[in-house]
Amino acid sequence: MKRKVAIVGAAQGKFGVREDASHRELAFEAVAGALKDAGITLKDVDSMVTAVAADEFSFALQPSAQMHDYLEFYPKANFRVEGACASGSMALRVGWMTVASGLADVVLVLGAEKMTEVSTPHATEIMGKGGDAIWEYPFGMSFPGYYAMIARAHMAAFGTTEEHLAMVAVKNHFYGSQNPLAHMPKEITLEQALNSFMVAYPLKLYDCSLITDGAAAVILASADRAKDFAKTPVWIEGIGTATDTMRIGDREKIHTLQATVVAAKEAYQRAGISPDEIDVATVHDCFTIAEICAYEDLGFCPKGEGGPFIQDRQTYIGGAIPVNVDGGLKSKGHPVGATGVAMAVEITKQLRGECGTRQVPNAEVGLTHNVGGNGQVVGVTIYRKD
Amino acid sequence: MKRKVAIVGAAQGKFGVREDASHRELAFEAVAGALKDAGITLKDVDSMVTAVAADEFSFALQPSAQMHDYLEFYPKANFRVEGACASGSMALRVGWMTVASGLADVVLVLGAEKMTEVSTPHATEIMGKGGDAIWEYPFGMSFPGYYAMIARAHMAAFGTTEEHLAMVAVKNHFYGSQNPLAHMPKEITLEQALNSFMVAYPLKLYDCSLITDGAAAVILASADRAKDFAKTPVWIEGIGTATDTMRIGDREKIHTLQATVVAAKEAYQRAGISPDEIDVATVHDCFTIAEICAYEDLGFCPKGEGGPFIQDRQTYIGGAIPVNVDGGLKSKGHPVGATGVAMAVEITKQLRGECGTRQVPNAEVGLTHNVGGNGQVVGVTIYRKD
Amino acid sequence: MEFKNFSLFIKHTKVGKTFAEALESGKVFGTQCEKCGRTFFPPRPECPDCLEEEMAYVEIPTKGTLLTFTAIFVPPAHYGISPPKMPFARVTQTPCPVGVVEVGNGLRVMGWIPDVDLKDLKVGDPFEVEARALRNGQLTIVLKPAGGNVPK
Amino acid sequence: MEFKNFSLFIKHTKVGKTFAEALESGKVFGTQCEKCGRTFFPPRPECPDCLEEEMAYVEIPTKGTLLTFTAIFVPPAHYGISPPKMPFARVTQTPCPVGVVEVGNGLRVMGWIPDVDLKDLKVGDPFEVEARALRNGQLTIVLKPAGGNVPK
Ligand SMILES: [Zn+2]
Ligand SMILES: [Zn+2]
Repeated sequence: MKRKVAIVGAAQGKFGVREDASHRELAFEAVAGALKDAGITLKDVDSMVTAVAADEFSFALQPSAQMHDYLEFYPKANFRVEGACASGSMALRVGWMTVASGLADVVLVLGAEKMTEVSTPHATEIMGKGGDAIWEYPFGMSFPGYYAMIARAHMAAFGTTEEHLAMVAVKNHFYGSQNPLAHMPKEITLEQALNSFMVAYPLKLYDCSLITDGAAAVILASADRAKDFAKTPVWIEGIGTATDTMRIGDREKIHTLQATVVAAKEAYQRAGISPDEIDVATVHDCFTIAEICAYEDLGFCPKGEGGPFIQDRQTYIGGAIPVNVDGGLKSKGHPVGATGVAMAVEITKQLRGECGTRQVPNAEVGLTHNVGGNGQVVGVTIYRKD
Repeated sequence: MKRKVAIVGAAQGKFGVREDASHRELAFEAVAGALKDAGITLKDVDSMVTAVAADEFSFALQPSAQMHDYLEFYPKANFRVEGACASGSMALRVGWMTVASGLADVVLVLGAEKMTEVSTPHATEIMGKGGDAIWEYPFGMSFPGYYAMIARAHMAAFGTTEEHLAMVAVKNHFYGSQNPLAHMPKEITLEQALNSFMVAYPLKLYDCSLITDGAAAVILASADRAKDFAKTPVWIEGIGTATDTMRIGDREKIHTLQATVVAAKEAYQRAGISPDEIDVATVHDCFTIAEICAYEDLGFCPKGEGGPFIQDRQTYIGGAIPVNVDGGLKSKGHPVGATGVAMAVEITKQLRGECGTRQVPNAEVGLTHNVGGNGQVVGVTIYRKD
Repeated sequence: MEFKNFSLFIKHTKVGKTFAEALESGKVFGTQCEKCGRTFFPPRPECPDCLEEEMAYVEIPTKGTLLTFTAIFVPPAHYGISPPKMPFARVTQTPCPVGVVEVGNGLRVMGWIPDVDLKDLKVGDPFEVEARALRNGQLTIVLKPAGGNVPK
Repeated sequence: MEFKNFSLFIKHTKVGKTFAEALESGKVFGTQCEKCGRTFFPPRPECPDCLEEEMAYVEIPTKGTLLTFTAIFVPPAHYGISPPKMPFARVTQTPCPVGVVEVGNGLRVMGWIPDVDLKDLKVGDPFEVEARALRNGQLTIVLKPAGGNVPK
């Protein structure tokens, strides 16, 4: 029934505090890069999907219209897909469906967010409303606050330590320092991480991802068309999507992102593989605790052993499974609507062997894991080199 | 390649200034109605898509998460689709793709907007940013303002009059008065319309749709499953989606919604029919001029003859093609994210023959036309009774 | 008082008035489905299992255990402080911890944890839930260590 | 001056500084692709046809015709008036019309139409585009009937 779908073009723009560029200008950089990567122009693209997380960041009722206008993609189809910080993966899912359902053969999936036009307290409010605006935001909950609650529960249940969290930050900054498109491409020490200022107890500055501007784009094609492009296709083998309760307190196990567990199960099943067959993964490390939960909830290590797993350097290149060797959200940055698409770009480039000093040798199967809010929606996608 | 997709359940909640209910409570009413209509529970639904137009109306970063949480639909998939006032039709498109691609067999498509928590000037700002926030909003442009510019261009090109516009309002209020779920279910006279206060020259109060709270839901099923439900399936025969420039001034012909022309052509082609085969239509009358443009751009009458077309009562029941006999956005109300889904509900009920005094006799083929912003994205969908 | 005294943003909800009035009178209300008996917190006017609006307001249990907590040092717009007006001065806000308590029946309640040092909080500790009307008109929920002497 | 003096919300864009400075000095800038020669208004730093950032700033033509117009009697938050403080009083704002002028090369320019009665405006009339710095610091664009004596 389903048609096979490949990624045939991929690019990420420079992430950072991009005071030099508007939302649409950031998008243009990424799309131009993806088109050049695929060796095509927009005339060859049939349809488009745009991921943007927040109207309030972009001062737009319909941010996707800015994009198809600025690219002069009209009159072809485009609209916005949103799943908070998982918007990019939801757009990838819709792009995949567009090809798989036969509506189009070549589809552009764009993710872009411009987060620094607003003040930091306002950005903190916008992200805080990623929780329940009625029943949680009145208690002053911020985005780091939700993950702090996950961290506290994880620590109580499994003995995870602040050092374990800091080790994730050190790894991701180590790899981010090798990624010229990263927001903060610099190494940090364990001491720096542990001594940084408190954001939401017990999460400190270096446990948190950044407020970042940026964009990323991929071009999808049907199996019939995938050979027509410049680069080797990377196939989307399995997509999983799952949801969880709005309120963090309502979850049976606060230390587990159940939507990750369910989405991963679906993705593995559709791809017909198990977690130990993954060669390289990008997981949603919006906070260091989130990466530790991801190790466990994706099945890379048993539940509760995420702390020792990073301590043993199992997620460095050369370990059991290299994770976030692009720097992750932590060091590469987290322009929320772009993040899921940027993960797909990284895995595409890893499977093609284009990642230089941070290339995972002989990577053939990759995984992206993208979380919306504090787990309300999760997308897991599995990719394989042709 | 494609799987056939049917609507097997449909419901709209009461539209209006719903100060009694929250966004999620409005959604619940519509979903409970659609489930009862289909004779199923949420356990029978595999996947969900939520249309909400504006974060700023709902004070939420991820309004769709409120919905799957409140319905306890987790851990099954749900995310948000947005195309401004066409969000509902874009969600219907994604719901269709979810079934057609084989990802799921039974899909809930929800549209909901809660517009009256914010003040009217703030609502006017939010909708005004449906135009270009950088290059148009600084000139004080409001949503009625954009359509006023379309009206002025239409009048200059074709001699369309303020009376023609008012006739659309009179028709839609006539039918809306027969729709108990309408926001303003009362008849108006031509004089009332012509003498109402100016909103954006030449559009007056009764040329404008309302600021409305409301929700609507449909349940889609694959052909294999469509027979399992309580009601006769209504088949989605063709979907068309197209876009246009962000800025109204950039369009070659300001009096034409080119995205409607292109989306309609695609929908007619996919359904294999021509405009004169449509028995009943809901078109996007966010303003009276928009309905006149829709007559023309959908091919119900030649370009420029929309004014005389309503003057001749061709869009009343008994005319060439009954349009918006549910009251339209004008009288039924326009909760922006819900509108496209509510249109699909109306056509489903018309094709089933459930519309009482405003039933179009022997309706077998229906059309919905849903515009985002002032034409930046348009969805046209064609339906046929089993 | 209005629901907005509790919710900050939202005025309109079917359960707001009753919930706010209960908070004002010192009670935390949930709802219970009159068909299937299931209880809900936060309160809601319809049962997602029965798809019906036959609900009664009930006081939720107040005794439970602390599931998790935090304290937000970098708060969102509504709870931040302004920069100091005095040159070279520094302003520091000590945040009030926030936690989630499980009170039985699967009900979880978020609330402020005033007058307790962050370092003294432990997941699993016995806690009590209490409605509270603040002097500034805000209605809210506080969580107190069980048996502790927390001044009002 | 900053681009935000023109744009209200947006500070960050590759073309903002040059565009705002041009407005301040009485010029309306577009951009032109150095590869294919296509001109753009609003200005943009890259050509969507060539996918390159090789653009030069150019003054756009200022003479053209009025394509459409309106006047917004119910304005959005930024342009509304406050309710009167005097009891029983009424406050009325007469809005300034807004229009779109085509200046050739397919370029369309939105701007205010000050000091002209709404009833005197006609689609197709000859118009001129002018940069304007307002007393309150706002930078904007005005559209003037060609040959008309519109006071500054
Ligand atoms: Zn029940
Ligand atoms: Zn060029």
